[in-house]
Amino acid sequence: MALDKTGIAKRIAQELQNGWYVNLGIGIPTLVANYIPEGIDVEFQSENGVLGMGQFPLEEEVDADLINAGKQTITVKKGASFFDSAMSFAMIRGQHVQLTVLGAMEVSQNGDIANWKIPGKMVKGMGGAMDLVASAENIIVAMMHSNKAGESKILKECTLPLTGVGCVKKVVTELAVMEIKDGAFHLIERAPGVSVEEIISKTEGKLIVPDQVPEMKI
Amino acid sequence: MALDKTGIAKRIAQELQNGWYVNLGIGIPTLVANYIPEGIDVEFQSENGVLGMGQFPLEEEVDADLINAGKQTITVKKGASFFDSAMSFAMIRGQHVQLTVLGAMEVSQNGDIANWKIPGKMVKGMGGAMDLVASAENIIVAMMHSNKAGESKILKECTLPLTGVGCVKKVVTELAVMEIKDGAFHLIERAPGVSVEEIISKTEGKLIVPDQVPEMKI
Amino acid sequence: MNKVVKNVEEALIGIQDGMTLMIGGFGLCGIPENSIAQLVKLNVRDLTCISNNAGVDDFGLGLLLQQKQIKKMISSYVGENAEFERQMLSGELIVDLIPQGSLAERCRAGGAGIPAFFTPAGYGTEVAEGKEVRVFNGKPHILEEALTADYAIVKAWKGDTEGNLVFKATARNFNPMMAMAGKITVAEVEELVPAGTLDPNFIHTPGIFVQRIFQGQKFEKRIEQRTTR
Amino acid sequence: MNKVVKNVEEALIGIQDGMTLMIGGFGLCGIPENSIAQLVKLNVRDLTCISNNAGVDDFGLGLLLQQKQIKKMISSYVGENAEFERQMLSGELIVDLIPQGSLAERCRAGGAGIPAFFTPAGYGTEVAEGKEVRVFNGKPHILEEALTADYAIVKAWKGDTEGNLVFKATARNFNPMMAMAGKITVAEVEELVPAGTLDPNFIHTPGIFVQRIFQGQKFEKRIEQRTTR
Repeated sequence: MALDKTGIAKRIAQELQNGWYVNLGIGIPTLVANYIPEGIDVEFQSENGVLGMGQFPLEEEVDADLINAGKQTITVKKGASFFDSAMSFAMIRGQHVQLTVLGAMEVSQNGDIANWKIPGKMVKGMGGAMDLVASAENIIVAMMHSNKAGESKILKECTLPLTGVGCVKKVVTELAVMEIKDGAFHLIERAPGVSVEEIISKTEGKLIVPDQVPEMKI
Repeated sequence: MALDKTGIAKRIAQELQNGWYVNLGIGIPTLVANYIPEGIDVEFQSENGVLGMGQFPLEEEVDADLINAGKQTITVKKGASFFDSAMSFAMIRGQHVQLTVLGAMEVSQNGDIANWKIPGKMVKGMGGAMDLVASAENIIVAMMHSNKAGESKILKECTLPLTGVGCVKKVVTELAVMEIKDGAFHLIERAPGVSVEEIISKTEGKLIVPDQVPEMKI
Repeated sequence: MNKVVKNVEEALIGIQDGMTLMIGGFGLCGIPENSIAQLVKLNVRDLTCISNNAGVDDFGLGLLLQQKQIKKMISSYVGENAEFERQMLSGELIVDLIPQGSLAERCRAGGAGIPAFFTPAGYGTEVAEGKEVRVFNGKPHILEEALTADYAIVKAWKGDTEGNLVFKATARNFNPMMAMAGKITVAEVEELVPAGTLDPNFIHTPGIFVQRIFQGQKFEKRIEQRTTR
Repeated sequence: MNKVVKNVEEALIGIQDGMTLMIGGFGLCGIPENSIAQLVKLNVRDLTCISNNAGVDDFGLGLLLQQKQIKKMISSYVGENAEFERQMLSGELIVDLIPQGSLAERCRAGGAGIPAFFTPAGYGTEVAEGKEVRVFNGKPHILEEALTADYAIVKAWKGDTEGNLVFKATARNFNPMMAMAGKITVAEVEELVPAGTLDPNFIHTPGIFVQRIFQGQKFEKRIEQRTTR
């Protein structure tokens, strides 16, 4: 059965490694923080200027001066730090953040990502996404395999304006975990009960399928 | 009579304008801080990372962690701030410091300055001087008119490796105050009792001498 | 050096039609509320505003958009504002969208006398159009130029009479870099204290960058996404 | 994330002959004394040291020069050190002199993922030799590239177990930028405190930049120019 958003977040959380600083985008990526594996110590950075984000505040803890990049009120853990936007992106651009997880509207088989603009329609802007994807060593995209019209978002080439080129290393959808390398998606896991055939049929980009495709363990 | 170092510092202090942030180099320039005119409020920046320098400390106030760019122990005034070297030179390069006063080994008639190196002999390095001279809108050089061998240091062209090109606006020596513009030194004041002839004879660079050359008022 | 002005009216003297303004804040967090209200009152027009976001419809820079005072916005993210989207799609408003890190760094560069720098952000995207590309360490980068403004208007938590500023939590965001990049920098603060009150070790923005400072009359501090557990 | 190591021995594990090290401090102010002493003990050689100054004959980096452990110095000012001058003039030591502001900015750039930037400093001088010149706003600038190091070794006043650092007065100087630019950054601190002790609003160097932290055993804090009134 295809994963729900929580399932995608749980699967991505398995990628976390001890000692990593991690930037989580808005939406599904934010949920990853709820499923940090036992024994793994990571710190969350938010590009508006905080390191060491904690959980959401209790009602009485809410502070208008303390938000994340999604403009949600947050708290911080012991050992947190605040800094300005130039310092924040120095961390990101300088590759001090080991993992970036973000959503996407389209991903292509050479690792291009489009997630900021639909010409003539949606013009919200890229925020920090272009800096993040151009800089991070590890970028995992959390997304749905297809759009509402049923068209694949796992493509040969992106059709929307790009956010970054050749940067996505891994994609986790409701159906599959795929690595991107050598100009192709490599299927490495499928969602529990989802068939390889379904993934193939919903993937427009070049998909390399090994003999054995294990099910994700969520 | 030619000025002594104190006299040069006093004359330069007359150039200070209310509200200016000022960077003083090592040597004579440092003395300028002792002669701030009545009613003039200036702040001193030192490029190692302090704004709002005060006087030298009392013996019991000495703090190894609090020095100026000449490595001398200092104190700070109320409203001072400390910052790192990148921020310090952001202030300087960004022209937030209104006046730089520094010494020189040679100055040329187009405003070039040499003060950091004597090839094969003195190789101390430029420190912050190259950033300061390349950036400051107002640069006043405090120097002696001639070297120990009696040769003019107010030149057509510098002979030593340059610190900066076309940047010096004003020179104050023991003999004269000169403005540099249009490729020439313009004599605007002479030291008390010093003749225009003496200044002319000791100036190798092109010197424009007006009909009247008032004496400095120290 | 005393930088104190009496009030927001005095703080914004000299702002005219057609000027370029930097406005601090991220979303509605750390924005100079009192100054924005005064800009609405002054009704200065044809402004170019450099600000990470454009506020919401009825708060922050949205207030200037409502009055059509803004000719051009230079921002990284402008969602959350329907009027903005309408003006942009209709062509009434010129919008220059910039990656957030490049925006921050371009402001800092403007204040720091660095006219241009290379960054990987935006390479291969429409942000890179017309910009020089150069490869460093095997990776393509684009050349981005510094930004400056006629006025930078920032909001701080505490400030002293010399213009030294301290920010609180994530309300710091773009304020320090913009403070560096204004020809005239105006700081509105929640609390104005005498020089010597703030610890010189812990000043976020040294007073050298601030020309005018005043204590804001009222801070609503609206929250965009009140999220609790 | 716990960054604490037991002592200076553990902190400098992995430093080898031929490596590039950044060493914080300005003159003898804010230098990592304990680490420098350990480098002498380790007797690693052929080092490239990036440091604003080269210490004095018998303190700071002068100790490494005495033992001829340094192959190349990248600095802005190297007076106050006769052995340095001797080695440089004799050609034993390679010296790359850089304007102080460019040195600071190049370290910051190295840490911030900015491979190169334009600065006016050094234009028309021998510093500009071989460097690209470009005019911005009518003023010529030169292109300077980022600096990074295998290890950056910095000294802070206080630090916590997460690697967050706070510096005192002008002992801050180059330490924060160098902390950003090290592949591995080692911080020696006067006082090591538990996470949560330092105010998150007033951290100079966030712990993300620091891989190893320890409390230095002894700080002599020698003064170069004791000047009193």
